[in-house]
Amino acid sequence: GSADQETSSGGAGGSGGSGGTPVKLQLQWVTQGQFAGYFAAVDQGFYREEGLDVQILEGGSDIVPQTVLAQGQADYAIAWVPKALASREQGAAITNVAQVFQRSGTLQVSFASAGITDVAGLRGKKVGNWGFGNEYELFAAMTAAGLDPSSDVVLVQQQFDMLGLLQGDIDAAQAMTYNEYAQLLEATNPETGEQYTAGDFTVLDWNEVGTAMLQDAVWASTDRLADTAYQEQTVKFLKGSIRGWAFARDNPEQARDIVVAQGSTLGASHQLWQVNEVNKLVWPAAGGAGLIDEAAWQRTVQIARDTRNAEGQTVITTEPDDAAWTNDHVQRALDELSADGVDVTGTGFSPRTVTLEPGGA
Amino acid sequence: MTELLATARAERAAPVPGAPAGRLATALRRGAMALVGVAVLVLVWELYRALGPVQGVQVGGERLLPRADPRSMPGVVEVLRTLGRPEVSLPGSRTVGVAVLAAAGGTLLMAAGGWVLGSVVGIGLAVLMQRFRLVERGLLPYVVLSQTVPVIAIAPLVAGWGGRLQLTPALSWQPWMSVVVLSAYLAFCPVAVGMLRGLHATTGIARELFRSFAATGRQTLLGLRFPASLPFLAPALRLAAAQAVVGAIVAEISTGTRGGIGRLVLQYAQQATSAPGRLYAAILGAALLGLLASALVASLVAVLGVLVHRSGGPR
Amino acid sequence: MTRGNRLQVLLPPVLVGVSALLLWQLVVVAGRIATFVLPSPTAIASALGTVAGDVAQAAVATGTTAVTGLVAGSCAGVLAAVLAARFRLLDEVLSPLSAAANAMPIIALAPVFNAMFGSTSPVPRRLVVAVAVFFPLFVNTARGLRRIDPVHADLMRSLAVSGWTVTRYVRLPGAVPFVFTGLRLASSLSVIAAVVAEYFGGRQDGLGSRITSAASATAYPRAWSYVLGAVALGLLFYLAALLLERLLSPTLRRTR
Amino acid sequence: MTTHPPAPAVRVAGLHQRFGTAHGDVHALSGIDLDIAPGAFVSLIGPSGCGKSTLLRCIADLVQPTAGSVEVGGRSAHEARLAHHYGIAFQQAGLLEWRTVQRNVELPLELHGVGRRERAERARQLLGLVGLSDVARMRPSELSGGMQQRVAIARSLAEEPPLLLMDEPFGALDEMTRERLQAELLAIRARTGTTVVFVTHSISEAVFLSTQVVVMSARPGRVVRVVDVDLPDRAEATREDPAFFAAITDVREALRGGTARTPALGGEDR
Amino acid sequence: MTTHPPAPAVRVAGLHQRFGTAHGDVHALSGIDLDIAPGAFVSLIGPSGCGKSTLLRCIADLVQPTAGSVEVGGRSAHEARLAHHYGIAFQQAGLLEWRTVQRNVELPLELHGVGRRERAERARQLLGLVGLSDVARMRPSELSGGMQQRVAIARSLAEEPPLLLMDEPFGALDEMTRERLQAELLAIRARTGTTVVFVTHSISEAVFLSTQVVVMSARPGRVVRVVDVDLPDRAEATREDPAFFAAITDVREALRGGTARTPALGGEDR
Ligand SMILES: Nc1ncnc2c1ncn2[C@@H]1O[C@H](COP(=O)(O)OP(=O)(O)OP(=O)(O)O)[C@@H](O)[C@H]1O
Ligand SMILES: Nc1ncnc2c1ncn2[C@@H]1O[C@H](COP(=O)(O)OP(=O)(O)OP(=O)(O)O)[C@@H](O)[C@H]1O
Ligand SMILES: Cc1ncc(C[n+]2csc(CCO)c2C)c(N)n1
Ligand SMILES: [Mg+2]
Ligand SMILES: [Mg+2]
Repeated sequence: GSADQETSSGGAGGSGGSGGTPVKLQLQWVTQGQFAGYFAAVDQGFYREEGLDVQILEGGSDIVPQTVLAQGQADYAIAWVPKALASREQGAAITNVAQVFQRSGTLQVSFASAGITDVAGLRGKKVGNWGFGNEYELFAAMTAAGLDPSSDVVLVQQQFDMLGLLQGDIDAAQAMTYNEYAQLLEATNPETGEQYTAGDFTVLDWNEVGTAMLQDAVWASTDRLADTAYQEQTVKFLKGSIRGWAFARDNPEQARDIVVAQGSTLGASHQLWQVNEVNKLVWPAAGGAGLIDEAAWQRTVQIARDTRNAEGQTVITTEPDDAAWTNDHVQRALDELSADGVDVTGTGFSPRTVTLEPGGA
Repeated sequence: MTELLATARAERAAPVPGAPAGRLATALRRGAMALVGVAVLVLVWELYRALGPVQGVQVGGERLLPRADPRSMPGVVEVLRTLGRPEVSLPGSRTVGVAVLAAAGGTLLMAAGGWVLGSVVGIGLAVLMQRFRLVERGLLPYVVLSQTVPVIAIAPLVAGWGGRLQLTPALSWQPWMSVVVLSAYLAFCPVAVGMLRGLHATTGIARELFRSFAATGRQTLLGLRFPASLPFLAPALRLAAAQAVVGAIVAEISTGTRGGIGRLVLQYAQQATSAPGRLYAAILGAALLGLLASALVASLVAVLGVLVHRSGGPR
Repeated sequence: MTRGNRLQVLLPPVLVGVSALLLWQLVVVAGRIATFVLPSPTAIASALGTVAGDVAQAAVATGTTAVTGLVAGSCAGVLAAVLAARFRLLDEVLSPLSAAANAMPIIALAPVFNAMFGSTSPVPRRLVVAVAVFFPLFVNTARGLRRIDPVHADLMRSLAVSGWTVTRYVRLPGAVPFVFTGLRLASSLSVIAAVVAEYFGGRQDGLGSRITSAASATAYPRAWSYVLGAVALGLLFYLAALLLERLLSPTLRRTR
Repeated sequence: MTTHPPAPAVRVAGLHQRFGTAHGDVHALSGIDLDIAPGAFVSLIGPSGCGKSTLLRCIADLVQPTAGSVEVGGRSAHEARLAHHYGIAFQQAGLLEWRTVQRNVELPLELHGVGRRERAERARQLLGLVGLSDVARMRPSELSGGMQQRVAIARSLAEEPPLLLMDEPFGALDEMTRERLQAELLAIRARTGTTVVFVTHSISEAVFLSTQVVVMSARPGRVVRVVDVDLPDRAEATREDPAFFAAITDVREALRGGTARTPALGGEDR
Repeated sequence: MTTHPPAPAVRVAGLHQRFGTAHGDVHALSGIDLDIAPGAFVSLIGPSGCGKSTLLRCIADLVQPTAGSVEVGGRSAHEARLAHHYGIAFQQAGLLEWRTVQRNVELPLELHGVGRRERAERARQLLGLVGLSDVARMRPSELSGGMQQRVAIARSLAEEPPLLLMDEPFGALDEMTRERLQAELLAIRARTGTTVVFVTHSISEAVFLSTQVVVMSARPGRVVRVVDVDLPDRAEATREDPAFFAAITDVREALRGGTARTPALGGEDR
């Protein structure tokens, strides 16, 4: 297939095609289970039912979703809160309208044999991270534990894969629960010839350490939010998205298939694992999916202001203004969905137990 | 000073370009030797895998010879096998090999666009720099330095501003166009530098001759400098082809554009923990793609050369 | 070089640079372009002011990678070209291989070298740089070595010398301008390769990781400060190559 | 109203030429004054390295004199060049390797907009003149040294210019060919009245061809003497004419005088 | 036991040379037979493009003859070349631009392992011989055409080889310098007994210098006649010797005979 064909079909992201208000959603990475809810909403026609024709734009390593949004090339963007706050400081007028992931999905993983059971155990170790703004939870945790990130550990650039950890180049590696951690469990232990098990590793979970920062959220244009039509559209968009996420919660296999059909090449069991893990980040949502928890927000802002990285930089330098987030729209969406009988809290959600096949197949 | 004439004479010793049989034989021989090269590489790889130390060789704390374990250096057979496996373990999935081929095709198209654009810009700049000494002084350092600005710094600009362009009412900016532009960004430099060198590579006598004819700048350019630059332009275009491929791949990753080998590398790299063979398969695809691009440009240049030669013009 | 001469050489690039900066500033200010799209030169300058020390430190780290790779890759490239010019068989085997290596994006090579040599080692990055600079030197040197004035070929033959002696006395001196064309290209290439190689592994102490870290925090003025560091490093390398060229080929001035 | 003498074809006044080299300046020409009448055939002769080529290149506006002025056909050398006032044949042939012999001869015509048919016809005729009809389609590098030089001569004649500048054009030719081409050159001049400035190191050639022989001294090049040659016409018999021998002796003597020092050693200015 | 006559310095037998070009073959030399005695001074003369340079290059083992054999000093041309049996000066100077003039002259000595001091001394001496002492440190491109040629001559003499091959070495020199260098060449030959093969297009030069003049015909080059020149010694006075004029006439006639067709038109073989 020629390049333009594939991009446009990929860019179409399953756009309904039938009329509707055109809406563009910018993702922060390529198509994968992390974004299952949005793909499911398109696939299941949830957006169409709201009168929206949603086109999903994939991300790349240098695509910054929130600036794409701020430049007006997308109507909504999925972005991590600290990075989006940084962009706000640089003048990107964007507002968090729904905190889809209520929890952080980032881990620091090491071999159990290395004995890194707490953050202090990182002292003197080779600590891997991706950079790309994913390192602040780690730095906050180290700072809290009395380690100086720039001198007490060796910071190592980590690749997309986990070979560094497996080959012993890195002592503690960064991993998303829904992706890289699964890669570890899909890999074969050369000593036993069997797959690795969770028992082979110890993990530092920032949610438990207390330095978790808010991740995937839906961001909207602050300026356009003054406009009632855009407000309406935002509510509709959030309704469709939350229904999508509810669908992914209730039908993870189907959600997996939808993502695969969109061109993800990750293995089937891996994708299912990913959808399942992402569900854990969304559900249960006490006040309803997407509702921004003020405490979590404040913690994120605090860490973003106080934590210095290896260069001595913080993510943001001042308290974000009030326009940085609002629950108005997501609340309306939740209310309307509840009225329609959609379970928006997932109180009864219990994750599956996904068995990872070798290589994620 | 006699450089130009000298090449011309030296190249006369080579087989006359007019003879088709000779050309075919040379092409065949070249292809065969390339295969020999690949075979040697494969052999060295496999031998090292079989005999090399699993933890490599460290000298003074730095590993100077690589590790030989299967995760670091997957076997050639394993990589080839990967090509035949389905990409996703769902029915109807295409094989990795097909995916690599399709992606290579996609990148080739975008790289071709970048090559053409970059070459045109590069030649234009070179002509400008040759015509105006001051422009050369002012611009040449920046042409070279432009290549030290990483794509990460300009990708958001290109993707961002491109995204706002409405080329025609029917055609808006497509993501692949960003890739083409970024690919051209890497391709134009060798062309500009090589072409400029070629435009300067005239003998003093020839330049004076044209001066004595009171030839206009354009006439000197077309009648003297252009023909004289051809021996320099040809390799520059080949370098540019390789750079265009690199640029296209980097830009695909950078902008997340689908349909090319860069995107595939990105995807497969994320799976490298458990299936390192896939990454190698994609890399193999990238390497072959680069070769193909260089070879295509080389044959294009050769064909043009023969055509021009037939017409009694520059060779 | 006389003083006026030096001014003639230095002034145009400085003028171009200054006017480009002015234009940039004008576009950003007049076009009200947000910092997260394109920071203005003044914004970059003020960011640079606060991180200058760090830029320098990072530039040293990246520069070390680049120099090692550049030296290794250039030597290998010239050597390979010399060998290829001597043995046709080697030429036919090496040329397509080096073309393939050249067409290999760093993005594809870095993970492989990281896997092979360990992602925390500096070796993979240096190898990436070496591979990146190999091709321009190989191609250009080979080109220069092949161009021999027939009279010179006759002369050497008449003096009953062949092979290495011809290489040393005629081919290599004749190829010097070509080697330097390659080196000029390679000098900036080595910097970019070193920067990009940092995205994939190794210690996070260089310009590459700083650029990504700043860019991902949308701190574009800071990111551009580090980009400037890379450009300055590139300039330094380029000038070093030029200087070397002047030192080693005094006759070049007239033939340009 | 007074009648003016006709403007000289070439007027060189107070010409100085220095070249900067890594080892100091080279003073190539020093205070050259020279008037060349229209229709004259002037030969420049002098020891190797005395600046003959340099002087010719100044007239052709190919180098800027360090000091002094050059007028050609009543205008500045620069304007004359732009007006296609002269044709030139260099010491080295300077053929373009990527053109066939014929297309090398056509080059000036092509550049000045002469149609394809006409210039092909003219090139064929000129190649016949220099005895190279059968190599028209070959490449310069396939010719011997003398053949290349003849192609360059043909090229310089292509436009029948009012002024012909020739730098040792017959240097690489055998005596037969040389004599034939000398005759052709004289015939062309007789027919078209063209002015010729001709560099040679053959005294007899200079005398045989010229109306004036300009004798130059070793570096820094100066005009030592201008020998007027007064021969009724130029034919084979001329070479036995006593006036011919007298002129040869004059030139030889002037040359000896000008090269009392070892030839080409002009060290005093370095 | 019988005594053999001394082996010829150069023996060419049945030599043919063809060049393939894009437009068919060029037959450059046809059936050349030539014996050159040790110590002889042989000039090759003939119309431009007749194959003089080609013949010299065959003797120097720089081109492989299409047919026939070349022996030099009793061995094959190939072995002779490897034994550094000859020195050669080409039609184009062929200097190395990246070496100074002096180091260009030193080149053969350097290549053949002569020590630094000794070769510098020899180069200085040779540069003095050709009148270029003061440009020893300059670069070739800073010299005039004739100066470059003199450097090339000095280089060919550097090793005092048993055989000297020279292709129009004095072509770009003024008459004074030429005569001086002719005298030097004769002196060198008298001193060292070297054999010289010399290409020229000057009949008088050929006759003045040579013991034999080989007259060649236009392409395909053949030997038309070998004119023996029997002059007691070579000095200024020789140029007025009747034997000198007789030989000139002989050569001229041989040349006319050989070039009954238009010069250099050897079209029949194409
Ligand atoms: N580009 C240059 N740089 C330095 N010196 C030069 C340059 N061109 C010429 N010269 C010097 O100027 C002097 C005159 O050179 P020119 O070529 O005019 O001599 P010429 O009379 O033509 O000699 P010949 O008869 O040998 O051709 C020489 O000494 C030469 O070294
Ligand atoms: N490499 C070549 N390819 C094709 N033809 C050639 C080549 N070299 C020489 N010739 C041809 O061979 C013939 C003899 O050339 P050569 O150079 O020996 O002539 P020459 O006698 O030295 O002439 P001149 O006095 O003009 O130097 C010429 O017709 C020339 O065109
Ligand atoms: C160039 C680039 N490389 C790696 C990451 C790491 N990373 C952090 S979150 C995320 C998506 C979910 O896995 C990924 C891949 C990145 N952001 N950008
Ligand atoms: Mg001259
Ligand atoms: Mg010749």
